[in-house]
Amino acid sequence: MSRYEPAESEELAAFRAEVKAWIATNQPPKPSFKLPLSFLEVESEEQFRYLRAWQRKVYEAGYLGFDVPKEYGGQGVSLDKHRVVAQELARARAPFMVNLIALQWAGPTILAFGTEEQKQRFLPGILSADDIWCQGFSEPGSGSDLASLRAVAVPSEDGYRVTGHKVWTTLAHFAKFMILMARTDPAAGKYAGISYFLFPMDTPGVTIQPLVKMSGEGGFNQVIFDEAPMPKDALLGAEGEGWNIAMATLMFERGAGEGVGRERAAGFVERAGALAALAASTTRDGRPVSEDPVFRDRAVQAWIEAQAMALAAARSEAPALNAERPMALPLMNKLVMSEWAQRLAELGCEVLGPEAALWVGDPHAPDDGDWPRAFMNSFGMTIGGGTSEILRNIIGERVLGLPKSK
Amino acid sequence: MSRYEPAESEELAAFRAEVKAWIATNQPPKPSFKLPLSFLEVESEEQFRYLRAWQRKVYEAGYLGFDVPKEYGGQGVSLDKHRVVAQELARARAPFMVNLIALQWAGPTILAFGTEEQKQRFLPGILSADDIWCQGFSEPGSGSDLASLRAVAVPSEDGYRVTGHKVWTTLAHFAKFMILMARTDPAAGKYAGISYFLFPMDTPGVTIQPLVKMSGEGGFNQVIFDEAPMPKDALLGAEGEGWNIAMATLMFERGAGEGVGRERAAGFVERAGALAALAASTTRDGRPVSEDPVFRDRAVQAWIEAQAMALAAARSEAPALNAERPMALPLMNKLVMSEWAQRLAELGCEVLGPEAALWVGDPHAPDDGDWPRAFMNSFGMTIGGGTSEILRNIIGERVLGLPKSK
Amino acid sequence: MQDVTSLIPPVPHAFGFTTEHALTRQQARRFLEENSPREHARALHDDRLGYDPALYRRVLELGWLGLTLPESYGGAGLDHLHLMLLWEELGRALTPSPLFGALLATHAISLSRHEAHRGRWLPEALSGELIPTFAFGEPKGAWGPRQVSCRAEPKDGAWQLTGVKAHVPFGASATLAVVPAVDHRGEVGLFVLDLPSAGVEREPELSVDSTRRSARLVLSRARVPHDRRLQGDGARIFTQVCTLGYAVLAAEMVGAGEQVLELTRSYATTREQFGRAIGSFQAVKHPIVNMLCQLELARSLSLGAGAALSDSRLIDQPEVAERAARMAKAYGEQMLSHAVQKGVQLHGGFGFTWECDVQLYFKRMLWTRATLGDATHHKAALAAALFA
Amino acid sequence: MQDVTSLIPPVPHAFGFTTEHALTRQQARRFLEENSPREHARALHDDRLGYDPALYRRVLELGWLGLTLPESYGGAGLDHLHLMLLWEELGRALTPSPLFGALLATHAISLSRHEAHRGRWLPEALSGELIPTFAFGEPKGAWGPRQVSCRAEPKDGAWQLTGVKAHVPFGASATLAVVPAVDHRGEVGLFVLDLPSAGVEREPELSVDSTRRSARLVLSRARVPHDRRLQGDGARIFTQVCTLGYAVLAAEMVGAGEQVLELTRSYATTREQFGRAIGSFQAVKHPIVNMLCQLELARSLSLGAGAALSDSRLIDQPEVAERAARMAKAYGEQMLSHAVQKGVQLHGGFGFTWECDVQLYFKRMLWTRATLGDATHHKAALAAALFA
Repeated sequence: MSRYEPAESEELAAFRAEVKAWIATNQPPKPSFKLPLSFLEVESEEQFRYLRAWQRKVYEAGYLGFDVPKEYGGQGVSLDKHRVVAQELARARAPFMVNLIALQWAGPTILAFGTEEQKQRFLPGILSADDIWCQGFSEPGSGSDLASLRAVAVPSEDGYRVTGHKVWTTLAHFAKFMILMARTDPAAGKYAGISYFLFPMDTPGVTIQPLVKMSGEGGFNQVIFDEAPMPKDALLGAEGEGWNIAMATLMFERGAGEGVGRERAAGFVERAGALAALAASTTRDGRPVSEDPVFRDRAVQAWIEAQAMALAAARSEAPALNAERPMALPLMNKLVMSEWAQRLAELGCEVLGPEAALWVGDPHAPDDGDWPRAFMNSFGMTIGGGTSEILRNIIGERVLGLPKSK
Repeated sequence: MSRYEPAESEELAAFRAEVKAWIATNQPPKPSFKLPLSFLEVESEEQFRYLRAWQRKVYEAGYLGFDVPKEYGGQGVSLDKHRVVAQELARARAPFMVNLIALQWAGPTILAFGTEEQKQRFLPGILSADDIWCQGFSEPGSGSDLASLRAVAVPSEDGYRVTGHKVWTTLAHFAKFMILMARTDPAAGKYAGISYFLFPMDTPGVTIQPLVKMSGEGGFNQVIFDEAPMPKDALLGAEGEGWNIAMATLMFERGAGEGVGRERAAGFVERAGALAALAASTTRDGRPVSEDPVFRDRAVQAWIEAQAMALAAARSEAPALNAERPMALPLMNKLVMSEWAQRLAELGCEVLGPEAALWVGDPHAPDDGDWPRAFMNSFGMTIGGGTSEILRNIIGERVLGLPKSK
Repeated sequence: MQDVTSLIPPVPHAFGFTTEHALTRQQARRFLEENSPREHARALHDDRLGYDPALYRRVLELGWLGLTLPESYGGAGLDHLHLMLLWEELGRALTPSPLFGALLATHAISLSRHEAHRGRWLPEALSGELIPTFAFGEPKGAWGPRQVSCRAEPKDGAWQLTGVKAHVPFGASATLAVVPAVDHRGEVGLFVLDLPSAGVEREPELSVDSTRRSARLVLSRARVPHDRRLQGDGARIFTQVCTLGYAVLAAEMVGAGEQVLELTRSYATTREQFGRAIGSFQAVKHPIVNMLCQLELARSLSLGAGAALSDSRLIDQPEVAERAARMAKAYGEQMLSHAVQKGVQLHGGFGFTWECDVQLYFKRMLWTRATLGDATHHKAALAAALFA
Repeated sequence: MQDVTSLIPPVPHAFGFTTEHALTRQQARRFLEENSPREHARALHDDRLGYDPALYRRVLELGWLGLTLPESYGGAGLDHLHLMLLWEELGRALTPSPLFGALLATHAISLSRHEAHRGRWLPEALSGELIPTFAFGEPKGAWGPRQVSCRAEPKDGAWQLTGVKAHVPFGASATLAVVPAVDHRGEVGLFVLDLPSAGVEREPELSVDSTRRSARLVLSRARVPHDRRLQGDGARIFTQVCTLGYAVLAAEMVGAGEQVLELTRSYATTREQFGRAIGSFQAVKHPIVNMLCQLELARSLSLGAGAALSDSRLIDQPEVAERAARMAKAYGEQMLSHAVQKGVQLHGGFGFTWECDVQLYFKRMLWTRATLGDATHHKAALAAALFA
């Protein structure tokens, strides 16, 4: 099998070697406890401490924040280096960055809409993982119909008081701040009355109740606000501009951030490889699964699609290649990737055959039950941050100009 | 491979033997011209004559009309015999019944809603194929939204005068009668103003223009009415009841007629077998396609689904097995079957590989190009008689009680 | 050309459904609604045993284990359509119980040519004196008569079993296991092993579906008296046990699919977004309709498998019923996999919580797909018939 | 573990897209919009030749056949990203022309080690003096270097070709064919055959896609002078020709998919039912969005194949570009098959008429799937790399 080694600039190749070596030396050993598969399921204090320490270490080594200018604690923007670090971390199967909501959603939003003071104040703590962030958008009655949210921020003498109920709040139990959507003008229209806040969580009037996922894991919560005070400068942008800012956050969440697509897609190609490896080491009907043509066909399908996503991410870098529909790739990213990841996880379970009946913690469960666990958790991605159904509406209307669904 | 021979009553077994023998003697030789794949594409006079003669012959032999009482020209109702005839005709690959719109849609509707005089008058000619029927429901602006139709039947001294425009009118160019939906009371509501007629086609003011299908075949038309006269007794049921009667016709069209499901599904099992045979006789990449596990997997899938449809048809006969959702099977019949047939035809094309590029008439085209032709024509079934999309609405609302789509 | 229609039996008119069948179904549904609501399954999630022995005794009193077994052994002597209807209800209720393993074990015993075997163990299993199970699986994904690596050696007038059995249903609490093993002549035998027993270590497994407990049995020269090997062709009996397993799992999946459809239908009818019930959106409505269509086809195949299993004309052609049962299991899995995934998805944020009942069926789907062969496996086996 | 990321090359930043590429695309689109609207393809449906020679000459003048060939032979010496962009436009316009066969043939000739071959036939093909084609297929579904059964025997200082070539693009009107045949040593050679020629019978085929004519060449000791066998490893050249074929067909399918998307989008925006544009129904909107997503992924793969074909670092590893091209063809087919089927369906009654343009792309899809291997074929080939 002929292999292809990418030719990189000398500088980048040297940087890659440096990163690789650093990871080899500094990657923490597997802990004695079970780690979550993603930032969405960080549940226990010990998981959190382990992951926070790792992010801090990567940051302190100078490998985090190549998408953030130096004046805000970043490394200065270099998407190439950003990509190299992401690739090498993925290849080493190093732990993920726990403060992802801050790094990929809240941070870019603050960078785009924050005052100079807000950027100075919030961005460094995001990179170092000193300040963990969570997201307060969804409410029990406002999921897909986000703009129907009812939480209110009522002006008070020294700021606002927040009353309301948020759900599916990942990392709320460890978060110092929340990006919060709340209504400042209930009399204004559905959208116009919404404002966007950088809400400090260590304040009275906030109750955090953990929720449990179908996999039995925690990591998300409901957060109830009862006249919780918030300073004036928690406001991001102007009052009443919250909907537009939130849409920007959702774009980042859905993978429109520069380089995010390439980073994620590179991980997908790796995962297609992991599936192939799993098949080679798993027996069914007395043969390696990797010899079964029906499975091979499906694994190759996943590989092709992963490759297509990686190439699509590269295409995003060439505006002229997307001039006719510039929003197509950014908006379809999350939809396509989350559904792919779901199929891949299911395919992993199918590879395992009888062994897929063994759950996390069983000593004989392949990969410690991570395949069925990943399959269950995959629904967090096809539902959270806009369901696949809602995304199809958005793409149909905003990218293709199809008439609004009534 | 062990085979299973169904044990039948002696009477039925004898009948089967008789039918089989009759077919063997009487089945007409393949004509020199190309026959259509279904009644939907009967285009030329020679095709029509050949097919009409065959239906008449079957009728005169006493093998048609086991679902019609004797007093209306039928054989007296015997669903078992009906099924036996259908099975044996399918096995012998005998030509189809050309007057299908009349036999399966118009006939049962007349039987259910007609006056005694209408039944006496119309049913015998349907069975003998003396009277060919077509259906005038759809209009250019009223496809899925059938109830928005605009054709009008205005009362005149001796009946009505029809003005309007119908499309996709299969067999109109050979038809003596049309089941026609037209508005008798434009002032009444969308549904209440519609009446149902048994319209005689040999009348002035009717213009028939042939349409061409994507396969290049004809068989359907548009029919334009310009104050075309129609007698009073062309009305079926009462004025304003047309919508309900039309819904009954559509139920028959979609396969809810007694025995129709079993008959069609039995044909599907045969077609899954034909696909398997095709694969066994086709080579790809130097091997019989039937040895390719990926194809085998897909062919077996089609076989299982055909078997499931056949069993579902049998279940339809046991009301107690469907008590909770009596309308589920009748309403899903056409949806499931038409989509299955489409996939099967596409699968046939895929089996053919490079040879699928050869079209009807090429001397080397396998099965004379019938696979790509069947694939193209299959859209007539997923669109005509209610698109798959409309059927999913109907099933969701009428069977599952889901709220109406707005 | 392959005459495909003769590979699978046509069913009798209206499936031969009688008022007796309606009674079986009604009795099962009522009993389970009253005694095994879904909270029952949830309550046993952390239970050591994983089922309620008192409920299991009542189930035995209702005759559900012996439904198709001869009356002479305490069975009800009914046809397999009854069995399919019962297991559909069990699948809907998700009732945790050792019934599945016990059904396979008693079916194996009922096929033994030795009257003493049947006469002894069947009444004991049907009365609950014994809780039997069947060890169809081994590690590394092996299961079924062609993948037995456990060995049975004759020693001092008894058999000594050595090997590992995996995924044994309720194997940690069962009191008897029918254990397939290859003897010194290379033939598969079915050995009736008391549990616990010297030379048998039982390691409870952590199952993805807590309502379906399982265990690993590590056998080290476990002793089985000579007269406790079932009489007859062990591989053939094993095959027939698997066929029954495919069929009841198919029926269970139909029941599970029915319940997921109902949960999702009901949520879509009541949950509002954008000022209207979400079920009015085609993006929600149409997938639910697809669930329904697949469900009704799966049910038809499941009932068809029941009819084939009881068809007396097929008594010497067990492979015909096997084909029908494989079809039902293969398609049932595809149906249920689609149903639970759409079920979770269409419940939105609530859908992937512990609280939403769809997850219980999601896990049952994963367990069932993993057990006795998945759709790909069965389709490959069916291809051998279609392309013979 | 298999290091999958190294099996396919990463692409350069922004695909190395330049203003020159933008120009190629713009020029092609404008020219085809003006000179090859879809009525052009329709008008040629019953034409004997199946293409417009005047238009083909203009296409040659624009340099489209020699886009990637060296300037010394009259080519433009551009990279393969240009080629992909051009063929996407050709696929959108459905332009009937012998360009596809000519491209494969000239590519084969350009790979001959014999300068005289290149220097003679390439300029003649690029100027239109010759209309070359490539005979990749044979009857019974055979195609490609491993399935050549046509024989080449040396006789009197020449080669005698015997066998049947099927599906030869525009084979009835081409004036030169590159014909693979197995020689007396069992090696695949590529023979340059004048058309018409003694010993060659040409039977026009009826193609499912009237814009892609084809013919069967029946060779009975057809004579090819000794010096008209391309120099080099014939099987290897044939393989590389196929790779180029996968890539341009993939690009074509992207263009076709783009047009089907636009036709369907536009119809859904204007056609009203129930008092509103049908595109506002999710049952219509969401499939169109799925078309878009698949189209953008297919386009990414197609451009990726173009980048790989021109990657100078891969010059000695043609199998890397081959993999990229196979991926593009496999996925492109799936995309287009979905697009044309949904395209017909969502156009309703109008959709299955001759009048609706979607049918033209439907037929192109059937032809393209049938040509140079379908998705299942290419995935099986890719599996050999993934599971190496």
